[in-house]
Amino acid sequence: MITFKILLFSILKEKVGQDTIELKVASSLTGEQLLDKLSSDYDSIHSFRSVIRLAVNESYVHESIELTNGDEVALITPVSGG
Amino acid sequence: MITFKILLFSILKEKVGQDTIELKVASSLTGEQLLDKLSSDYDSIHSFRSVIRLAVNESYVHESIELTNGDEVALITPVSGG
Amino acid sequence: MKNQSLWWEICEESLSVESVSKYLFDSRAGGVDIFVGITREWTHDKHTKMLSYDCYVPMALKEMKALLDDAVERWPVVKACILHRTGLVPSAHPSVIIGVATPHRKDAFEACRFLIDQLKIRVPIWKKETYADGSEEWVDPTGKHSPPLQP
Amino acid sequence: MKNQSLWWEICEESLSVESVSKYLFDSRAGGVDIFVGITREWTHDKHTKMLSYDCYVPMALKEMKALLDDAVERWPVVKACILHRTGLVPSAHPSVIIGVATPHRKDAFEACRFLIDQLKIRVPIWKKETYADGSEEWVDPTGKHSPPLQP
Repeated sequence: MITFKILLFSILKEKVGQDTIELKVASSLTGEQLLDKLSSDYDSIHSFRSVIRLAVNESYVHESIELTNGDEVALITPVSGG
Repeated sequence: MITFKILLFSILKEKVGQDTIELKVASSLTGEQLLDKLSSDYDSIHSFRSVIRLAVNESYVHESIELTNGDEVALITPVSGG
Repeated sequence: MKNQSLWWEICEESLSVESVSKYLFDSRAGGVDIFVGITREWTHDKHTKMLSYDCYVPMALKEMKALLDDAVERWPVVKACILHRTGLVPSAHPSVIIGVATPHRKDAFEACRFLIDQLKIRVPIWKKETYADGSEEWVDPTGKHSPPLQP
Repeated sequence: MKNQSLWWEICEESLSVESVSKYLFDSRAGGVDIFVGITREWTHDKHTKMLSYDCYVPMALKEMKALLDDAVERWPVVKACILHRTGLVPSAHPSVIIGVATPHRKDAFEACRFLIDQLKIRVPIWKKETYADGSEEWVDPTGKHSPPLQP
């Protein structure tokens, strides 16, 4: 079993209604596969799928990344600080 | 008789040793003629002649200006504020 | 977080330009540029009452530090800082202060501009408008109005 | 001199970034850029102890106002200011503060840069270095290192 903590912010946190998703999967997967899975589970993630950047353990990563057990994954919709 | 007050600043004030020159001339003259006259009277003005900008009554002017009685003339060497 | 030449912080309280300038005024510098983002009340016909910010704090701090390190590599930075406020920011109050001190002014302007432009691309902070009529809206959540994003 | 949108002044006392930001923070603005020129202690191998400024005060004020008016014509300025100190300015202290508030940040940066660049060409203020060894020198009195001058 592999476990991830997925962090949501701003509009995703609001639409999904929670700031964290705990996910357990049977086997290792890539960032892209994770996003595909979340998109099929959550409509609101699906609708932002094309603009989400992935961060793993507090750094931006390509979706091709192989996720490992215990990773903290954040879904970063376009930022608007300042 | 035409009278001018000529203001000096920074290096010219230091070199000439005064901050004002009072000048009386018999007939009207241009800015250029005034600068020529001051250059021949004061070595230190002569040595800065080519970089002096003229201001009359607190505005930059071309040397071709016709000076009139009572004008306040300032000799502006390259500025260095900031 | 603050060291002798860099200061980066996410604050919940109001930001002080005074403390930023105190930090930046250094006898090795000749030019200091300070950018302050404040809550604008009007955008076209929309009347903003306040902004509120959501933030992925630990990553935002890492990204801010990375931006400061980038600036140090590109310009002769004597001191630089990025401070961002979270939570509610009322109209005309600062949400972000970025400051750079360099020996000559050109570099201070360029580095300061670089930092705020990059912050708006890379640092995981999100802004929500609360309008005078009570409605709320996340700013540009699909990035339509932003420069193209790369991971 | 100060009105609702422009503030220009030659001061003999120390300049306060705090009062400048208080003036500039306006709910019609979203971006504020503040440039501060401070006394740099080292220029190559020369050790500056302080700067002193000579100024043709009434004309400097007129020129500052003219620059601010130029900026207002070119950018959507909500508020702008130019404050310059005269007399002695010790190391790391501000000699000039220029600030611009505009709806969006790009304009604030551009207008602020314009104002300080133009100030250094047009405003009749002169800077003298006093070095640590007691010697004194007016800065670039022949304008060799300055951009070309036009009346």
